[in-house]
Amino acid sequence: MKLVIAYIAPFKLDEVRDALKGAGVTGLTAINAQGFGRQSGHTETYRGAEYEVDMVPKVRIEVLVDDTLAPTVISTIETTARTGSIGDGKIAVLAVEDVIRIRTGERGRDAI
Amino acid sequence: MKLVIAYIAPFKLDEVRDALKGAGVTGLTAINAQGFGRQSGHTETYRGAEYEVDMVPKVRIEVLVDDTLAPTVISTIETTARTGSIGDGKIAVLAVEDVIRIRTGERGRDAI
Amino acid sequence: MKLVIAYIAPFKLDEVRDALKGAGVTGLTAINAQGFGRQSGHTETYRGAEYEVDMVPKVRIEVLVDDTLAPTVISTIETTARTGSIGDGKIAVLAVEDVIRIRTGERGRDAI
Amino acid sequence: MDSGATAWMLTSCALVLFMTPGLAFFYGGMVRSKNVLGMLMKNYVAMGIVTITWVLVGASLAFSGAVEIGGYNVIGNFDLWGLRELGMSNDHFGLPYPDNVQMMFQLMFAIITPALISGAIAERMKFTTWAVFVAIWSIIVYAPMAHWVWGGGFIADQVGAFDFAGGLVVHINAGAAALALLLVLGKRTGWRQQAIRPHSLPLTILGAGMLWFGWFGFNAGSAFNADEFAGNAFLTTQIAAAVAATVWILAEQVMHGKPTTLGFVSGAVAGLVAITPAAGFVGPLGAMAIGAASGLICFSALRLKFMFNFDDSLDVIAVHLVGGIIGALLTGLLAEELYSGGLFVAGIEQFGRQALSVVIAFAFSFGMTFILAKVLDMTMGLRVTVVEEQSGLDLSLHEEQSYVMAE
Amino acid sequence: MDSGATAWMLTSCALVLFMTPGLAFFYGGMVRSKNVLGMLMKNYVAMGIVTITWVLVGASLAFSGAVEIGGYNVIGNFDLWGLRELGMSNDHFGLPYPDNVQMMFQLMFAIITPALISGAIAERMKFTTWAVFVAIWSIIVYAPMAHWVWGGGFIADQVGAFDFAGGLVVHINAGAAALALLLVLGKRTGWRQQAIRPHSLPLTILGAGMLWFGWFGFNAGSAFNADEFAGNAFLTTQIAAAVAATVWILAEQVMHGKPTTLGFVSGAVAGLVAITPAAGFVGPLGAMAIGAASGLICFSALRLKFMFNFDDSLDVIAVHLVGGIIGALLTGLLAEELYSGGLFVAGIEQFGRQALSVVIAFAFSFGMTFILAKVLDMTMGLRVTVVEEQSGLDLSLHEEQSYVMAE
Amino acid sequence: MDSGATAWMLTSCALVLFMTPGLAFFYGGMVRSKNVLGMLMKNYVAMGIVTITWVLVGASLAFSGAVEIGGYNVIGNFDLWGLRELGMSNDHFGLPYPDNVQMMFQLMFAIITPALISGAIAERMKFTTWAVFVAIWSIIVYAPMAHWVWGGGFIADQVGAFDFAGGLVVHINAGAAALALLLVLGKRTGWRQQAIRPHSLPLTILGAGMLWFGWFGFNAGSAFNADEFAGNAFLTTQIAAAVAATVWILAEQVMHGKPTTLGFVSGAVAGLVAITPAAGFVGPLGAMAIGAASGLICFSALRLKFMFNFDDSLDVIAVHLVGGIIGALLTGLLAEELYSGGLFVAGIEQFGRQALSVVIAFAFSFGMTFILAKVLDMTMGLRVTVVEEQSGLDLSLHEEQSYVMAE
Ligand SMILES: Nc1ncnc2c1ncn2[C@@H]1O[C@H](COP(=O)(O)OP(=O)(O)O)[C@@H](O)[C@H]1O
Ligand SMILES: Nc1ncnc2c1ncn2[C@@H]1O[C@H](COP(=O)(O)OP(=O)(O)O)[C@@H](O)[C@H]1O
Ligand SMILES: Nc1ncnc2c1ncn2[C@@H]1O[C@H](COP(=O)(O)OP(=O)(O)O)[C@@H](O)[C@H]1O
Repeated sequence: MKLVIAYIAPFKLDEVRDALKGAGVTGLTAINAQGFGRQSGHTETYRGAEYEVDMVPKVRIEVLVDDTLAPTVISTIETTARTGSIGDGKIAVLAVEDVIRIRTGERGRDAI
Repeated sequence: MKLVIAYIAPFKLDEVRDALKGAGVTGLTAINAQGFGRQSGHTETYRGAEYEVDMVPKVRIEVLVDDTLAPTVISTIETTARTGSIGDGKIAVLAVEDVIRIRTGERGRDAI
Repeated sequence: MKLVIAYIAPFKLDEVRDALKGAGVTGLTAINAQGFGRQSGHTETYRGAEYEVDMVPKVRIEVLVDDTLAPTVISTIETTARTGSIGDGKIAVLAVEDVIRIRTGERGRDAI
Repeated sequence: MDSGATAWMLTSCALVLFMTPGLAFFYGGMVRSKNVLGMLMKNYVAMGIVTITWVLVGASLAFSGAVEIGGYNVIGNFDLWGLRELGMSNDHFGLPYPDNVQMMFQLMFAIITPALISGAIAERMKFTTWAVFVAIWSIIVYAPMAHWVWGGGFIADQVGAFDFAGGLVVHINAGAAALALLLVLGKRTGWRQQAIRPHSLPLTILGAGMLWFGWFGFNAGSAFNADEFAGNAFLTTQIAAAVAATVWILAEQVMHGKPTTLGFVSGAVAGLVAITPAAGFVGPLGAMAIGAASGLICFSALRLKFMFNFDDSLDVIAVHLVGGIIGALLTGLLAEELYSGGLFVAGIEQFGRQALSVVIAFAFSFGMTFILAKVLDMTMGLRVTVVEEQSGLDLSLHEEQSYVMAE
Repeated sequence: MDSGATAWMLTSCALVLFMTPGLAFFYGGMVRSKNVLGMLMKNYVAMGIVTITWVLVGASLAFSGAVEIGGYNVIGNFDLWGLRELGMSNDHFGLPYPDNVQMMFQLMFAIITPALISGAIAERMKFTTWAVFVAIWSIIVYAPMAHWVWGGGFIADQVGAFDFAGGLVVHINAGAAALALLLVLGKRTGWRQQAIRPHSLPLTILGAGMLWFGWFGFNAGSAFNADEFAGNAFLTTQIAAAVAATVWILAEQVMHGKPTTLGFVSGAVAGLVAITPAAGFVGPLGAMAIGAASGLICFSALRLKFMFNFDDSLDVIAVHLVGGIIGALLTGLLAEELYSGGLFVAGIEQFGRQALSVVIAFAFSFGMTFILAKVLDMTMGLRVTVVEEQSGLDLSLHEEQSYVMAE
Repeated sequence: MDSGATAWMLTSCALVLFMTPGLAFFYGGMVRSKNVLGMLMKNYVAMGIVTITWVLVGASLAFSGAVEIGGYNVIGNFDLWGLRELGMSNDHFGLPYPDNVQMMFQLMFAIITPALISGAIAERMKFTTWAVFVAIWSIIVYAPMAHWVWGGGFIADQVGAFDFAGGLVVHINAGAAALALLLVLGKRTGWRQQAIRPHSLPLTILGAGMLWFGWFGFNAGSAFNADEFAGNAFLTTQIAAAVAATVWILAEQVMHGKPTTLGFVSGAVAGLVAITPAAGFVGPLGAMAIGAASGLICFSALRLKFMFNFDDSLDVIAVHLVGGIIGALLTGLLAEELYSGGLFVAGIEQFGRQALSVVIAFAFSFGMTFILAKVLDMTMGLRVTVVEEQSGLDLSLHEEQSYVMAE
C-alpha cells in the first residue's frame, strides 16, 4: 500500500477530490498548509514595512491506496491539479506497512 | 521505528492522547484536517445554494514510535477512537529511517 | 529520496526556512500543529475551571529531498531550530518512493 | 413631551438592542468552535421571537391594566395587544416621551432576558425547543415579573422593593430560569472529563465590549429621562463595571497566579449585573462597593457548579443570579436620598423588602421554568442526541460551518 | 432649533455611519477567506470616496436648487458645493436642527448605498475600477435619485410617491445598479461548480447585528425629529426585522429541514429593507405584514439567480431590490393616517404612484449603471484576471493576508 | 439644564467608551496571534483602572480648583475626590447638562489616552507593570495635562492655545508617552529580522470601524451641547477621516503599487487624530486640508521608526504624535470665526501659541513618562523574558489561548 501526498493549489481541491472519487478512491484527508517552492512569493507591505513572503497557501492531501490504484491516483492528481504555471505542486509516494480501519479493525487492503 | 498516522474524530483527541500517554507514548503531534471517506457527508444550504459537503472535520495524529511499541500504539488508538460508527477513521503505519531530537542531537530510538 | 519531517517551535519557522534555503533546499511545506511531548504543558484556568493543557503550538515542516542533500537538511534544521530547551522538537526521516512535479510531470530527483 | 428625553430614550432603545448581539458574541466565543453558530443563533432568535410575542401580548400583560388575586395585582390584561391602542401620544405611561418608545425600551429588556439564559444550556440544547421555550417563557414568566416590578404589580406596590433597571426582572429572573432549565437538561457529554475551552476569546471580549457599551442604555435609559438621574446611573454603571473587573483579576492573581482576559470581562459583566438594580439609587462610592462585592462574590460563586455538580456552561448562575442578588440586596443598604431623588430610604427595613422580592422572583421564575422545561422535555425533547452533540450544534442543528478556511 | 431633535439626529448620523462597517462584515463573512479583505475594502472605501464627492458636489446636486426639464425638477445646482454656504444655521432645510447635521445624515445614506452594491460583485471586481465607479455613481446616479425623492424633485412632487427612509433611493437604487453591474461583470470562475461557502458566519452575524443596530438611526432618524414619529418608525423597524427573520427560518425549516443562522440574519436584513420606505407611515401590525411578506418573498427570490443564471454573489437583488420593491408597494397599501401624521392616504391610487416610482427608479438606476459599467469595462476593465481571482483578491489586489495564524 | 444637550452628552459618553474596545481590536488584529489577548487586555484594563483612579483623584486634580506655581495654574486640588461633592446639579461646570455627565465624558478620555500608548509597547510588556503604569500615569501625567488645557490651567489661559477635543491632551500626550516608554522598553526580539505580520486584519478593520463611530462622540461631544457647533464638529470629523484614508491609499498606490486595507484604516485614524484639536474650529474645507495633510504626513512618518531604529510596534508616533501635532498646528492656521463661534482668530500669532503648547505637552509627557518608565523598569521590570516573548503573551501572561480550533 502507498501513501500518496500531494501539495496543490487550494482552489484545485474540489476538482481533485471529485476526480479521485471518480477514479475509485474511497477516502482522503486534506490539510491547509503553507508552501515555499519555486513559485516566487510576493511582497506584503504593512504600514511601510515590506516583507518578502515566500510561503503561499497550499492544500496538502494525503491518500492511502492500494498499490494497484496508486498510478491512477497519481495521474489523476497530475491531470486535475495541473494549470501549467509554477506552483502547481508536487506529489510524493511513500510505502505504507499497514493500514487499520478503526471502526472494524480490518487491516491492510481491506482497511482502505 | 515507525510513524503511526491516525485520522480520528476531533472529539476523540483528548481521550486518545490520554490513552497513548498511559500506554507509554512520550509524544505526538496533532493537526486539524478535513476528511473524506465512507462517512456520508451532509448538505449545507446557504441562502438556497445547496452544497454536498463530503469533507468532515477530523484530527490527524502522528506518533513516532519504537518498533516494539508500535502494536500497542495501534491497538490503543483502535480501542479509544472506536465508536463503531462510520467515520471512526484509519491508522497507517510507515517505516521511519531515522529520528533526531533537535535539542540534544540524539538519534534513533533514544530520540523518540 | 527522503521526506524529512520536523516539528519545531513556531517562532523558529522563518529562521529554519531561510537556513534551508541557504542550504540549497528548493521547497518545503509547513503546517500548524499541536504537539505533546516532554515539554511540560501548562495550566489554563477559564473561570475557575483548570485544564492541564499539554499540547503546545508547533509547526510541522516537511521537506522532500534528494538522498544526498538529506544530511544537510537534517543538520541545518538541527542547528537553527535548537534553543537547548525542552520542546525544540524532533526530526523524522522517511524513504520516498517517487516524487512527481505536477506542472511538468517530471519524476524522481528532477521533480524536487 | 420632551424631545431631549425622547432622543435619549431612542438612543437607549438602540443601545439595549445592541446588547443581544453583544451577549451572543460574549457567549459565542466561550463555546467550542463546533457550537458557535448554535450559540449565536440561540441569542439572535430572541430578537425575532420575543419581538413578536411582546408586541402581540407580552407588552399588554406587563403594562396594561391590572388583574388582582386576593388583593395582589398579579398580571395585566390584553387591552394593548398588538400595540394598536398605543397610538402616538404619551398618555398611557405619562412619561416625557412617547408611549411607543417606552414599549420599545421595555421590549429590548424582554429580548435580552431569555437570551441570558442561553449561556446555561450551551452546546447541547435543541434549537426548535429553545425557540418554543423562548416564546412561551417570555409570556408566562417574563411578562408577569415585569408587571409585578414595573407594571404596577405587587412587588413594587405591596412588597415595596425597588429595582432600578432589572436586577429582579432581568438578572435574577434569567438566573433562576437558567438553573431550572439546566437541571432538567443535564450536563454536556464529557463535562469535567474533557477540556472544554473557549474557542475564541477575542469574540468573547468583543461581545463584552458591546455589552458594556449597550448597558449604558439599559441603566441610564432606566432613568426615563435625559437628566441628572440618568447621568448618575451612567456614572455608577461605569464605576461598578470597572471595579468589579479589576477586583476579579486581582482575585485571579491571588488564587491562580495569573489575571485572565476572560476574568476581566467576566468581572465587568458581574459588576454591570450587580449595579443594575441600584444604578439610579446609589452614588459613586456606593457603586464602588457594589462593584467590589460583585467582583469578589461572583468570582467565588464560580465554584458552586463544581460543588453541586451542575453544568452551568457559561456561568449564568454565578454571574447573573448571584450578581443580581448582590445588587438587589445592596440597593436596600446603599441607596441614598440624593441619588434616588428621595424615592426611598435605605436601611434594614428596605433590605428586608429587597430580600423578600429576591425570594419571590427566584421562586416564581425557577418554579415556572422548571415546569415549562419538563413539559417541553416530555413533548419536543430538550436535548440533541449524543452524536449531534459530538459533531457539534452548528452542523447538526443548522447544517452550517462556522469557519471555512479552505480557500 | 431644538436640542433634543439635534441630539437624536447626531446620534442617527453616527448610527448610519456604523452601518457601513456592519455591512462590510455582513458581506465579508460570506466570501471565501482569500477575498475577505477585498470585500471589506470595497465597503470601507465608500466611507472615504463618497464623503469627498458628496461634500464637493453630491450634496449640492441633491439638495440645493432645482433644474427643470419639461416642467420636471430633475436635478439640483452647484450652489452648495463644498458645503461652504451651509453655514451654522438651519435656514436651508428649515428643520429643527442645524443644516450641517442634515447634510451629514444624508451623507451617511449616500455612503451606504453604493456599498450595498458591492455584495453583487464580490470576489472578482478590480479595486481601482470599483473606487472610480463609486465616485462617479454617487454623483450621476445617487444624487439625482435623492433629489427626485427627497430634494424636491419630481418623484415626490409630480409622481407623488412616498419613501420614508430610502426604499427607492437606497435599496431599489442599489439593487438595480447591482443587477446592471453584475451583468456587465460576469460570473465568478467556478460559480455553481465549486462549493463557494461563507468563510466566517460569525463575522456575517456580527455585521448583521451592527446593521440592525444602525438601522434605527436610518429609519427613526428619517423622522427628522425626536418625537412620536421617530418612536413609531423605530418600533416598526424592529417589528419588521424580527418578523422577517423568523419567517425566513420557518421557510427554511419547511423547505430544507433546518433553520440556518445565515437565514435568520438574511431575513432580518430583508425585513429592515422592506420596512425602510414604510417605517414612518405604518403601525405595528402593518410592520408585521411587511415583515412577513418580505421574509417570504425575498426568501423565494433567492432562486431568481439560479433561474436566470446570473451570479448575484451575496444576493443584493433578492434582498435589496426585491425587499425595496415590497416595501415601496406595501407603503401604498398599508400606510395609516395616524402613523404618517396625516401625510397621505393609502389606497389603490397611492399604490399606483408607488409602483410608478419603483419603475422609474429601477429604470434610471439600471440604465445609468449599465452604461457606466460598460464604459469602465472598456476603459479600466472591471474584472481581475482568472489567476488573480484564484489566488484571491486579498493577495492580488491588496497584497495582504487576512488571517496569519503562523505564530 | 437642557435635556437635548444632556441626551447628546450621554450618548457621547457611551460612544467614547466604545472607542476603547474599538482601539483594542484595531491594535489586537495587528499583533501576532500569540499576543492578541495580551494586546486586548492592555486596552480593556484601562477601562477598569482609570475609572478607579479618575473617580478617586484624577477628576479632582484635573477639574477642581487651582494650585498656582509662579502665577501659573498647574494643577487642581482634591476637593472633588470620589466625586462625592459633585451632587446632582450642573453648578460645578455650569454646562447645560449635569456635572456627573461631564465628569463621565472626561473619564472616557482619560481611559482611552493610556490605552493609545499600548500600541507602542505591543508584544513584549509585562501586564502587571502595565497596570501599575496606567494607574500612575493617569494621575501624574494625564490629569495635569487635562487641567492645563481644559481645567482652567495655564495652557489655555496663559499660552492661549486651543485644543477642541484632545490634540494635546490625548494624542500628543499619548504619542510622547509612547515614545518614552518604548525607548526604555526596547525592541521586540526579532524586529526587522522576522516577518511580524498582523494576524487578523479583519479584527483591525472592525476596530477601526468602531473607532470611527465612537469618534463622533469624542469630537462632536466636545461641543458640550447638541447644536450647530456639535454638528460642524461631526461633519469635519467625517471629512478629515475620509480624506486622510483616501489620500493614504493613494500614497500607497504610488509608493508600493497597491492600496491596502490596513492603509485605509490607518489613514482614517490619522485623519481622526488630526481633526481632533480642530474639529469645532474649522469648516468643511479646512477639514479637507487637515485630512489631506495628515494622510500624507503620517504616511511618510511611518519611516521614522526605521530611520531612527525604534520599535514603535503599531505606529503610535506616526499616527498619534505626528497626527496630533499636525492638527494642533493647523488649528492655528485654519480656524474660522464662523465655525469656532468667534472664539479665536487663526493667524501666525495663534499658530505660535499652538506650537508652544505642542512643545510643552510633548516635553512634559515625554519627560514624566520616561522617569516613570525607568522607575518601573528598575522596580517591577517592564519586559517579559525572551522565552515568554517567544511563547507569546497570551500564554505567558494570561495562560489563555486566543483561538482553539480543536473542536
Ligand atoms: N522539496 C519540497 N518539499 C516539500 N514540499 C515542497 C517541496 N517543493 C515544493 N513543495 C511544495 O510544492 C509547492 C509548489 O512548489 P513550487 O516549487 O512552487 O512549484 P512547482 O512544483 O510547480 O515547481 C510548494 O508551495 C510546496 O508546498
Ligand atoms: N484512503 C484514505 N486516505 C486517506 N485518508 C483516508 C482514507 N480513507 C479514509 N480516510 C480518512 O479517514 C476518515 C474516516 O474514513 P471513513 O471512510 O469515513 O470511515 P471509516 O474509516 O469508519 O470507514 C476520513 O474522513 C479520512 O480523513
Ligand atoms: N513521539 C513523537 N511523535 C510525534 N511527535 C512527537 C513525538 N515526540 C515529540 N513530538 C513532537 O515534538 C515536539 C517536542 O517534543 P518534546 O518532547 O516536548 O521536546 P524535546 O524534543 O525537546 O524532547 C512535541 O511538541 C511534538 O510535536
